[in-house]
Amino acid sequence: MFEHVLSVMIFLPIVAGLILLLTPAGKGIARLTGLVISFASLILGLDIFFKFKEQAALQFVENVAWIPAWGINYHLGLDGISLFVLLAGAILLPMVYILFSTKEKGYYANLLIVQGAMAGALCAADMVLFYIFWEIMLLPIFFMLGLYGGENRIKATLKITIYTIAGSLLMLASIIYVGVTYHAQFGEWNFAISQMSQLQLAGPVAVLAFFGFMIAFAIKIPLFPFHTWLPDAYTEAPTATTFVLSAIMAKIGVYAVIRFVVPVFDGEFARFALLLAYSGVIGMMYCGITAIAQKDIKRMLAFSSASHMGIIALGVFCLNVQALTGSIYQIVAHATSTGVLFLFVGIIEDKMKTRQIKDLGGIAYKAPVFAFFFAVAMLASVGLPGTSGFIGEFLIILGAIKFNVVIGVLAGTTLIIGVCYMLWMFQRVFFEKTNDRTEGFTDLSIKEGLTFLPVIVLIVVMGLYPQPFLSKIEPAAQQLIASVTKADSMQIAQSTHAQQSDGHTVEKKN
Amino acid sequence: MLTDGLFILFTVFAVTGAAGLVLFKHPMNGAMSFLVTLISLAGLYALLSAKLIFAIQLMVYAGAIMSFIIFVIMFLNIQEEDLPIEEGRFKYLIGGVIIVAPIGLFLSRVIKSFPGADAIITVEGFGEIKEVGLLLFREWLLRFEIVSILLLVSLVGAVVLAGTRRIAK
Amino acid sequence: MIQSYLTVSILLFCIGIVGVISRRNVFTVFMSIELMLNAANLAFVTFARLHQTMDGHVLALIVMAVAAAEAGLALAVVILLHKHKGQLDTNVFSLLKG
Amino acid sequence: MEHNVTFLGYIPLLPLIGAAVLGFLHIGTCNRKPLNEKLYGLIACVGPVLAFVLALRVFLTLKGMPEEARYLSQKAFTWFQVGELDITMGFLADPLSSLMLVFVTLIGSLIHIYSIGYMEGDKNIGKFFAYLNLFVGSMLILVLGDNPVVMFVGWEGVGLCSYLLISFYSEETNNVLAGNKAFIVNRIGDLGFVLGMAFLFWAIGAGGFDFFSLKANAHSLTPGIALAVCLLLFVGATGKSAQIPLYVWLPDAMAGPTPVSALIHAATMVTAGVYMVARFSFIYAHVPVAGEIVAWIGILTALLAAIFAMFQDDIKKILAYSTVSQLGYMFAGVGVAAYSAGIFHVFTHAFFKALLFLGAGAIIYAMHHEQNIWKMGGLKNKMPKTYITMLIGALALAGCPPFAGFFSKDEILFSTLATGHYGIWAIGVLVAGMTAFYTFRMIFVVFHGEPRDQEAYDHCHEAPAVMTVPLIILAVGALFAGFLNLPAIFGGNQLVSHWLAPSLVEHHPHVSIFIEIIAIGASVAAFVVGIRIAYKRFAVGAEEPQFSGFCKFAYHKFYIDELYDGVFVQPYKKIGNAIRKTIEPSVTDAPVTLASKLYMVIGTAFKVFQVGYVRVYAIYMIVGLSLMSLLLSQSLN
Repeated sequence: MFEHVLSVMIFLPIVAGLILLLTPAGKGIARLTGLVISFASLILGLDIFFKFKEQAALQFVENVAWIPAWGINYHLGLDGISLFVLLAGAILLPMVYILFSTKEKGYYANLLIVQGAMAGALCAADMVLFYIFWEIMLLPIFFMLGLYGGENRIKATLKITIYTIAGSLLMLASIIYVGVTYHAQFGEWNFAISQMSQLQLAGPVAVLAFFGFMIAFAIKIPLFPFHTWLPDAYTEAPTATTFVLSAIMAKIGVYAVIRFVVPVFDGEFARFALLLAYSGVIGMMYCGITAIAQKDIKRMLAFSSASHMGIIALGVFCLNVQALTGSIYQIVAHATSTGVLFLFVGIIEDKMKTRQIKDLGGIAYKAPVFAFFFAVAMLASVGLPGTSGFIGEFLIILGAIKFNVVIGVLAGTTLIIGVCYMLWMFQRVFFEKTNDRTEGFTDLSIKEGLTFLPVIVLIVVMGLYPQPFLSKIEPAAQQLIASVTKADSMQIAQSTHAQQSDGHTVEKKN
Repeated sequence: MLTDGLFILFTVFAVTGAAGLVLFKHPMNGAMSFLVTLISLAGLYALLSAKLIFAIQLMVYAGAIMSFIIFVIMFLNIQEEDLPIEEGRFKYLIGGVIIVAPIGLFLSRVIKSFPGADAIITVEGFGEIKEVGLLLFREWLLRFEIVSILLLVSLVGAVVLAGTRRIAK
Repeated sequence: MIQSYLTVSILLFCIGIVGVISRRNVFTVFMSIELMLNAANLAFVTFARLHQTMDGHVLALIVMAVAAAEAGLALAVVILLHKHKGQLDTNVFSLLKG
Repeated sequence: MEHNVTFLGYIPLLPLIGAAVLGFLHIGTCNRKPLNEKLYGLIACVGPVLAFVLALRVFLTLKGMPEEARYLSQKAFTWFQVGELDITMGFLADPLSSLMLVFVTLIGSLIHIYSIGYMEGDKNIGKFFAYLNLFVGSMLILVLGDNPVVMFVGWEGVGLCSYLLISFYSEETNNVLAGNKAFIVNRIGDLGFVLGMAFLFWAIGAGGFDFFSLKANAHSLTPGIALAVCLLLFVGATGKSAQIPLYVWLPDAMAGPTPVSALIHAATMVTAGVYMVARFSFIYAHVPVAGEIVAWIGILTALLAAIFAMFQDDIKKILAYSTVSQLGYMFAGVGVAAYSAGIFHVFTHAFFKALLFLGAGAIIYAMHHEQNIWKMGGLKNKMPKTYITMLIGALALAGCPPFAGFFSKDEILFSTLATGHYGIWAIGVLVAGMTAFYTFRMIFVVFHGEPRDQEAYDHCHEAPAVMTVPLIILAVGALFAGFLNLPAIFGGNQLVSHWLAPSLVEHHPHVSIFIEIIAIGASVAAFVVGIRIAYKRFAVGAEEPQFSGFCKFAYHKFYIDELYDGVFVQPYKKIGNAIRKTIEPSVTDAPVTLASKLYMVIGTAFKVFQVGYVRVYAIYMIVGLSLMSLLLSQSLN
């Protein structure tokens, strides 16, 4: 269609959001603007999806010099990995504007800005550009959480601020280190990600820089033990913010690991993969077990989300193409299922004025459509075959077994842990007897039903016919794995005479 | 030799006056002592061939500002019992001297690096009203105007601060 | 010669500092500040002589104007404080306490 | 003969479409004006019946093929393909799956018809039939899957339906809890299945992951991996087929409507584990140790469940434990590599156990949802058709020759004896006696003697034809199904075993006829002894007994449910609560709390300097200047 499609996807929402904030527009206009622009993004996203070729290389590239003295470029591009995260956001965000029609102007404006910034972070092919979008992405979240959140919003905002700022600064330091190293090795300034894989990084500083990146992304994902901001933030944030945080922003953390850490720090990544994998799998189990004890549905879903993010991150750390592909697939699957679940909880909260599980019950009799949709999303989230959740989880477990048997078996327990808390919650909210409060629960209106229907259908379609998606992901995943295993074998070759006992190197069975 | 003699004279007066300012308990005495310093400084300016500054120092500083200060002191009609009780005044002063001494020593060591010789005046009309005026209104015009705004602001500020009660009535 | 004038300037300046930090009488403190300004003026004029330019004189003029403005404001504040507290002790005014 | 066909996919698809249609109709109308119940029943029956017709077609097509090339397959589409992993959504019909196919669709159809009568008047009948159709579809996917992953889809699908149907009466907390229990326990098994698949894939999956390729490559498995795969898959089987230690969900699953218990929890779903082990016989045949473990766990489950069944007083619970016990037999059979015997028992068991459950359903229906056998009695006069059919079922279950159960059970016991597993055989014979005992305890208490609850007895009536006709059809099956695999000693030629032979990897040991006679004699003797004790104790005027000692212990099922609750469930919840109450706020929050505390401490420390006197601030400044001067003087020289 036209060549600056990515820039349009980034800046259309940002500019619209800023204009809304600066002008005295009313709520209605703000919502309408958001709706129109998010639909425009959706159409652009679908257009990109269908034009996307099944290759590993970056596509839709835009590259303009920005700060030439430092080699910083306005460099955008998409590959199979970022495409799906971008698409998930484009598909899911219009729902927010349709479903939540009575919010403040700033709510919609911030949502627009965050949408554009997320697209920017996903498309950025330059580290500095990525960092800038990464930071912009956080600002609207602070405002939405701090202004429109629940009772303990200030505490939650403070917590997320401390955490993410700490992470961001570490990442900035690491970016600068990488840039300086590039300058030292190649004699010119450059921050393009594609160039960084040529770097020879070694020594303790490289390890520090690696952990700088990893901690920043681990906070965002969030990986155990950096997850503590998540329950508070997810619970206190207004529904749309929780939705954005869980469905897309957390995924950008995983995406960033794949995009930045894996190619640049291939050696370090392979060395610490086992440690990180344990972190992912322990986080999965820990958050899953914690979820069962929660009394608030939203908080329970927050822990559930963290639990799933642990398994998604694990897929990245397993260093094989099945797990990595599964991980990226699961990103989209989880975005749809958990995102929709958070929206459902938002609807329950709007209707019942409570999120406490004990105050609910018997909703299924009053609202069969709602219960059916909720059940489909829930089953996708627990990975039932035939829904989108299964493909990703299966591939990740398969890859994890290859990577390390213990990790694989532990990762498999997600099958059990997930159903425990989900079914118990479903029982207490949707089954059992109705009470005075839920007696008045009304089913989804036709508008709401039609809003959710495409996503529910997508969940099932992605479970039954995932191949069109997988074939777009796989080439990029293959390329990444090839680069890591190459570095890995190089490292092994180097360490043959020096130290054989480096237990962190990947255990290979094939 | 006359200039040297005058220099020593003015210096002694200036320093003594300054010391008096710090040492006298009553501000009125201090103000009088400070006046001596200001006049001596005017003398020093004259010795440095700064004719305009000499005049302004005498008229504006020693004349206007000091009389303003003295006027306020007298206006407040300060009695002995109104004064703050400064029991250990001299102890504090000695402490102050000890703290400040390194600064003075350091600065005096810096000065040693300057040329010690008498700077002979080569510029035509150095320090004359006309020359300084030309400089002031040509190269320093903008800053001069800013100072005038500052004065205006302080005027308004003073009125607002000190005149609150009257305006309120 | 230049060194001698600068030495005088330093001496006056240091006396000014001592006055500011060891006295509690508002007027004395205020006049000590004026003393420091004058010491600076002397340095300006001395350097003007050293460099054979009259910019130092202009600066001295400006300093005097600022001193006048400061005197106007500061005395207004002193009057106000005296009205409020009936005191001239700087230790009475501790609004900045954390 | 062409192997690739296009109609296999329709077999599961038809019930699934039925489920979708019913589901939409139900959701669309349930809170407004409900549709006619008969309409739901009619739509529901279409899918399974058509599937049955197709299944027969498959069966006949296979029959017309040469014995060694009997298979049909359909590769619908590439499901997912990543790296060397290539999973096709494909279906496979070979003798093994065609046998399963025929009886699943047959019994499924019968139970659908029966349900029209049983579920009459329930306002959620649409939902019920939707789930039931979904179940049949999933079960057919399980049976037809041409690779383990497709099989797993059905595997989990039937688990989901089981959950939905157990908690069908979802207003009662206990029913939903039973459903949760079933799903979660099944999930534990599914973990084993997934892990088994993963191991299998990384060992030999690169050459193709469908059953044909796996069978061809099975010889290259190392013994260790093969054992691991077998045991992990068997964990899956114990979950689905209710074996030790994961059998606990099945008795609770009786909370669902009775047709569900008959279809899912007796005839079809629970036998999926046996089917799966038979399906993977090409691996199990390589690892005798795995077979030993399977057989021992099977026979111990059979013993344990039989003990429990002897002391139950809920008619459905008796049948549930009996199912667990019979499943144990089947595993004992497949464990000693007598796969066709195990599958044959699956086949016959489906008839007589479905018959017994449906009969029990008819009684419960007639007694207005009374399930305690000690509230019944003398019902044979009121419900003669039910009585006769249930008696046939009971005789088949108890192993009375020449009913179906006798031949299949005897085949298993004979195989254990023939392969030298005397311990298993001895327990098997013991369990056969116990089976006869508890089955006839139930029959005598329910149908014979005097009515114990006169009022209920008076209101009791025979079930309508829509319920009794399926009973009669199943009774015919229970009577004659056994003859399909008549062993040579009775002049038969083991039709089923020969039919299944191409799908399985098994060796028939040649043993003397003497051993065969011993096996048959012991089985018959056990049956006679069991039924005799039951007759003596319960035929006339037995009252609800009070248990003590071991009996009480067995009546409470050895407190195993309580044990699991105490060892797994409660600690799990406790850990969760502990994390929520203590670890989350105090441990993982520590970095944030510490950071804020640190700032507070530093702030408070610096607050000391903020005395508020401007003079003091000036002093700070001057002191700093002074120190700087000192420092700078050093460098001035």
